Amino acid sequence: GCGGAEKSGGSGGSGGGDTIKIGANMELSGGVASYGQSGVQGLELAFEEINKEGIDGKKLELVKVDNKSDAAEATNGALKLATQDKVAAIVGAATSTNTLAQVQIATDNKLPLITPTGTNPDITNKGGKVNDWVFRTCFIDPFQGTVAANFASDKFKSKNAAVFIDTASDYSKGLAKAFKESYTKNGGKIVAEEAYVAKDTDFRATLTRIKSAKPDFIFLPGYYEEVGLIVKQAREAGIDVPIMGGDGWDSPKLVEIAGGKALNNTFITNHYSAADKDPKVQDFVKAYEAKYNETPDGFAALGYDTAYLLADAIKRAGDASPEKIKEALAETKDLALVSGQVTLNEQHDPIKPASILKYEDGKQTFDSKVNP
Amino acid sequence: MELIQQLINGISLGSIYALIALGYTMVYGIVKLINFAHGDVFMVGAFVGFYSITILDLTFFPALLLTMAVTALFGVIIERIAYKPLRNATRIAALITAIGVSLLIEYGFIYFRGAQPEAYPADVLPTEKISILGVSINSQSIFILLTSVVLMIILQFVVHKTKIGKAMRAVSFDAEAARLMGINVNNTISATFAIGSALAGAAGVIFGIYYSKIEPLMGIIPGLKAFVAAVLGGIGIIPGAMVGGLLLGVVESLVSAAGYSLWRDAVAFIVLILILIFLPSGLFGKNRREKV
Amino acid sequence: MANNTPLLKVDNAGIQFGGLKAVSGVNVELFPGELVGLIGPNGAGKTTFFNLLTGVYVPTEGSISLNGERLNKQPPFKITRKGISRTFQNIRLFSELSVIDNVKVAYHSLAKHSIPSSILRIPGHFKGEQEMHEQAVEFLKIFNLDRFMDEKAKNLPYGQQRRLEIARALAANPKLLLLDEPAAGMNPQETQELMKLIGFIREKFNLTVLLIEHDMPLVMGVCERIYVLDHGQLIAQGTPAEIRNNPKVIEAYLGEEVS
Amino acid sequence: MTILKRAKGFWLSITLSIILFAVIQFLINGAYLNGFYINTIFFMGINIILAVSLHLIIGITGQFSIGHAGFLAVGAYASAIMTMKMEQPFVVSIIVGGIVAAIAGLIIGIPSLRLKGDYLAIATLGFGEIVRITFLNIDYVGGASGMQVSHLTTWPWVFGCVLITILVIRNFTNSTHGRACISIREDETAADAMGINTTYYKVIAFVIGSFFAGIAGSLYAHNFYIIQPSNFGFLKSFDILIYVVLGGLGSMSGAVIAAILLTIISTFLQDYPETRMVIYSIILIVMMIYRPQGLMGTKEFTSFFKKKKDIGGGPGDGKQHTVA
Amino acid sequence: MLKVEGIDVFYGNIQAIKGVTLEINEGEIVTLIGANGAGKSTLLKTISGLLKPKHGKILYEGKSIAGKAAQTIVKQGISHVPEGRRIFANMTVEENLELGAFLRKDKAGIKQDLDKVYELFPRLLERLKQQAGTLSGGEQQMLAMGRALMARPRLLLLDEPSMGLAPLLVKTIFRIIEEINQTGTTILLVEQNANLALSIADRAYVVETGRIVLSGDAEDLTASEQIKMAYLGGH
Ligand SMILES: Nc1ncnc2c1ncn2[C@@H]1O[C@H](COP(=O)(O)OP(=O)(O)OP(=O)(O)O)[C@@H](O)[C@H]1O
Ligand SMILES: Nc1ncnc2c1ncn2[C@@H]1O[C@H](COP(=O)(O)OP(=O)(O)OP(=O)(O)O)[C@@H](O)[C@H]1O
Ligand SMILES: [Mg+2]
Ligand SMILES: [Mg+2]
Repeated sequence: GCGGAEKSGGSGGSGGGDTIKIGANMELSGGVASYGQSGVQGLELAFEEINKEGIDGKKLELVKVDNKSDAAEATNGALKLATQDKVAAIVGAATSTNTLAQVQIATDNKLPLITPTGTNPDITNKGGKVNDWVFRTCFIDPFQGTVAANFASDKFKSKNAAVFIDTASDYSKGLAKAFKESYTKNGGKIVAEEAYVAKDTDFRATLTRIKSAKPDFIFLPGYYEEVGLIVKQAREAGIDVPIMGGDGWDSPKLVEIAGGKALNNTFITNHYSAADKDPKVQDFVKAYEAKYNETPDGFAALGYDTAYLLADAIKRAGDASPEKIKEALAETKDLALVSGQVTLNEQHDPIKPASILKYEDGKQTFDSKVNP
Repeated sequence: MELIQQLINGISLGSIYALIALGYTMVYGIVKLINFAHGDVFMVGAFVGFYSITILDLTFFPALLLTMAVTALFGVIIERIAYKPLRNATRIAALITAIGVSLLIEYGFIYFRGAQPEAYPADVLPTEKISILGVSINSQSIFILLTSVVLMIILQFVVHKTKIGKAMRAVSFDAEAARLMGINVNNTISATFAIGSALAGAAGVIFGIYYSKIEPLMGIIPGLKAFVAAVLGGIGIIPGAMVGGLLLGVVESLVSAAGYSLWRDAVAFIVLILILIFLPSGLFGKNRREKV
Repeated sequence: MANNTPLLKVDNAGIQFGGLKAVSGVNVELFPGELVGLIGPNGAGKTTFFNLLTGVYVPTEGSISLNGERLNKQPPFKITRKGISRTFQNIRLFSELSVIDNVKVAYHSLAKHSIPSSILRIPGHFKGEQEMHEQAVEFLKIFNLDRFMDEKAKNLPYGQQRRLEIARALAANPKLLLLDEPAAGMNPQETQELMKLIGFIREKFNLTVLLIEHDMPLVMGVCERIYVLDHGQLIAQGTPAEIRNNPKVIEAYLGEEVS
Repeated sequence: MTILKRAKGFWLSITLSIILFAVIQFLINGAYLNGFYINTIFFMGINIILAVSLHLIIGITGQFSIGHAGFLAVGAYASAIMTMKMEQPFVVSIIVGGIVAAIAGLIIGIPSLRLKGDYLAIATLGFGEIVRITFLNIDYVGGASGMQVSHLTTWPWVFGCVLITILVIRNFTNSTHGRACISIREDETAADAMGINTTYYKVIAFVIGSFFAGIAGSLYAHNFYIIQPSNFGFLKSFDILIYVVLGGLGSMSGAVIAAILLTIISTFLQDYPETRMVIYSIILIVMMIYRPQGLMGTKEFTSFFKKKKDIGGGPGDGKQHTVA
Repeated sequence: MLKVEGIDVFYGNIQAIKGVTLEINEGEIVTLIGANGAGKSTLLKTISGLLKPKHGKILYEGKSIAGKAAQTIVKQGISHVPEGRRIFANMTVEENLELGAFLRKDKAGIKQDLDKVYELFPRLLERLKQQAGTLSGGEQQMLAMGRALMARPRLLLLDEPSMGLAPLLVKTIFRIIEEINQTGTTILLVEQNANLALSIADRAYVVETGRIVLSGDAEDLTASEQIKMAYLGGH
């Protein structure tokens, strides 16, 4: 092969000038483009707001790369942001795998990497060792799964649960694992364990199987696109038992896809609810709707929060060098975000309370709050 | 009982595949082009239907007809711009263009409206849950099955009995000889694309109503499945696409029913390969040895 | 024809397509060095008979043997390697390959260098390729095609393509050469040249030739014996003179007189 | 005579390659190239290997295979298991990656003996999907989440593998064995009638092609930190197919040039994340409309320098035309 | 009836026809003879609109048809039976014949012409429902001619109708060509079998490498030594 692309490296460093470059390495095309796009929209909205005042007179500049929902492209994109654009920090990616593909590059190039929605524990912590440069804004999986299991056992006295997971998603698998552990510890039995892959549309065959296992509760940790279809088809198949999921459900689209009636008797754990009366949440939802003409989903909310998490760290660091930002990020404490009060623990994972929400005729209603 | 329920699940899934595969196999049979953009025309149809129902406030049938008209036109435009210049190129070159067109439709669509899904309103077509002896059938799936059977019959009739159908088959077999019969080759091919794309559009609307969720990349997998169904039944053979689609649906359902839902597509492909090994031109393809 | 053991012996051979008996109960014997014609109406099964001999179709009845060795169910490439080579009714050259490469392909089965030797480019490869090249040039010279050596086969004029097909068939080193309507589409002038060429190569390569043709002057002019097929069955065989006057042949094939 | 001349050309290209190798190595050592460019060059190398290996199957032998990502996946996973689970050195993992993929090629080569054209295409596509789904369901390699792999791919490895791939496939093609494969592409019945063991050569083409796809898989796995089944879907196969067709079916240099060009375009488009796929697809369509025969047609790069043509030429007979 | 004046036809950069001029009168049988690749088929394709001439005029009944689309030319009464028959092998005999009348709307006339075709070719009537691809070579040639006649042409272009046919069939086909001519159809016939062609033709043109090198009455040309040597096999 012959090279032809060797230009000399990009100009401009992260420290100089009056802008701070932040990279976003997200899924803008490919299989899970909708997740990445929501995340970026959240980020962009937050950047706009932050830049109204700036941070110590500096503005944030977002440099986006598209990783095509592909790990190889994510590596490539991270390298571009690190060595070409010389950003001060990278936000990304929306999914765990594409985040994992960037961890080593962030570490090698000494750049903070924050994933808004990558929930795999390995991202921040590999083999018992914390990844110094890597942070996240979302829950890690075990918490939500445990909350759901306890809810099933306590509220419904459920003894025979079914679990239906998205195998393409670490998030879904992580939640399910925690659910199963706590649920069996509570004395329940998992009577059916089924799986699907993101982007499937027809779940009737598997639901028929679940139905014949006669569960009294179904745990369905997945994202709203499939969950909506599953709940709809489950109700059509005559499965009337309570169904519960996590924050991946949270989107007004869920109600549109499944229909309000099908969603009756379903529950989710969430750190945020678009219906939440909290003014912080309401302001965000309004601003988002005004800018994009759609209601934000969880990916958008966490993208938005990630921008504020970063801005807060830069402000506290008083200096936009990656090293300082990293140190400040690790010390994040009681930061009020749309998704709740966030404190990063020593694993670089946020600790925040969860709410349990219930769907009633297409509306989310508050059920209860659980602290970690 | 569960087995019967699963067979019914499979048939309703399969009739969706069949619906998409009908237009696919027609274009494929006549134009000899693997039109990878067919799945994307299907997607466009789903969105056109969605907008005509939600924005234009149309009811089901007008929305369906409008969609079919729009996608027919869309198909013809695609053909004229992207495929016509490649009439004399190799098939594989045309295939690459089709892949390009497919990507362009998907990402052009995402560029203009984002990748987020949309949901069809629930009340476009009445849904009735029919239960017989513990087996439940959704009235919509009966509707879909009937629609695909009717479309299959119409299509078969059009291609085999009408003048335009004969012109299509003549062009497909030998375009130059067809010109000597006085057939306008360009118009005939456009008509083929128009019919195929209208069918894809119709499938899109029906899919949208049945599953409610639509999104810009929704055409990829059904498009692939329809291609598989078309090949399984024998390229260009209209009843073959129908049977191929149903078979695919049933196989997938039975695999899921056995608890191997994650292996579903793999098993479907294994069945496909095995069938092809024994019937190298598909289920209904005439296994005609090349005359030397 | 001094030799009395047949080179090719076809015993009751036949094939059926669906309900159609394209060839049935055909007995043919060819002796070394003979030039034999095979004629018959369109659709009589002549080409199909060639396909049976070369393994393109597997006979549903009867047997075919070459030098006493049964050929039934052998794949075509093995039959070719045993010594039957052919041309096609519709020219089937490797159209994107050069003229000389077309010939080299046929010579392939005689090549001695292996895939590893070619990949590693050890001397065996060069020796093998060189030998092949020389042989191929040899064949092309005989057919006066060497001037087109590096031209793509599809760019040759029609008549030359027909000749190249024969050259290619010869390069496979056959004992029996099957020619399927080599003169089709040629004008009488070209046909005469072809006639001479066929005679020449038979002598030079010591071949047995079986020839399908509708051009009666050609067939009657060069063949020593003729078989006549009709509806898949042999209806006559004999010398050109016998065939010319056979009433069955006249009725089925020739019409009142031969032009 | 001709041998001497060929040998001269051979040594010239070897010298050029060594210079290219040294220059890039120097740029990397001296940190003149940033990580992004280095990575792009590696990616280019991997794509070249993929393109050239598929070129042997489609461009030379005429077997319409659109499941090449399956072989890439097999090589990637096999080699990753070698280094990550068996603690073998990288070189062993590369070889194992190639061999395991070659075995997969042998298996998929078998249906190809009965199937032709589009029927073969869908079977190979199905094979690629079966491979992907199989890895999806094996927890040992991380299932859908994928498998984390150390970064071991370096410039000498990439360069060496590209060079070997090109040499082996070029040497194979420019020999009687390559001609046998081309004759199958041109007219299988006639090839058979000329004494070519078509079965054998079709399988050989699949085996060699998939062997190198497996090598590419090893480099791929050890370059991108993580592999997951979704990296190897049918869209990846299409990417490889595009290199081969866009370069010019039957032209190895075309495949190489297209792989380089499209990698560069794709990298360049990183700067336009929202429109990159739109631009990419338009480029693809426009290129095909204006050069349906591919960038190089059926020519080889070398044919611009010497009078005598390399054997090759692409499939392009009337039988393959679409009406559309 | 048809006048071709100084046409040049190219395939890409290759010129296949170089300034050809010829003329066909109503009711004639005119034959074109010449070696392989002389350009005979190219000339027919140009007249029937499959190819466009780069220069020159083609006048049919006084009107220019050069460069017009094939379907317009068929409509005006020129039918072309191409080299190699080119029947639609995947369709039945009947469908092939129907396609021949593709542009016509007069049901009664079509019926009438069908009967006429069956009268000329009784074999086709026997095999109406058979797939055309399974016909024998001679039957396929009959079908190709019958199909062309269904357009009710006034000028019929025939490209090598005897190619690959058994001697008996060649005779039949030539007899039919004469019959067709006698019912009032003008014929332009391309043949390798020059002896036979000249025997039924009124006039002939000799084509060599894209040019007309000789023309005249069929009888005169048959007698010409030059023609005998080059095209009639020298005896
Ligand atoms: N693969 C096939 N499938 C079905 N029928 C076939 C096949 N090959 C040949 N036939 C039929 O077998 C018969 C004999 O055909 P064949 O080609 O051998 O005739 P032929 O004697 O060579 O005629 P021609 O002189 O026209 O070439 C025909 O009726 C033909 O249609
Ligand atoms: N599609 C084509 N592309 C390029 N050249 C062509 C094409 N068709 C014909 N030619 C060339 O044009 C010339 C005239 O060909 P044409 O087919 O008209 O000859 P012909 O007199 O009909 O010969 P034949 O007796 O073989 O039918 C030949 O040199 C031929 O190679
Ligand atoms: Mg024959
Ligand atoms: Mg001709």
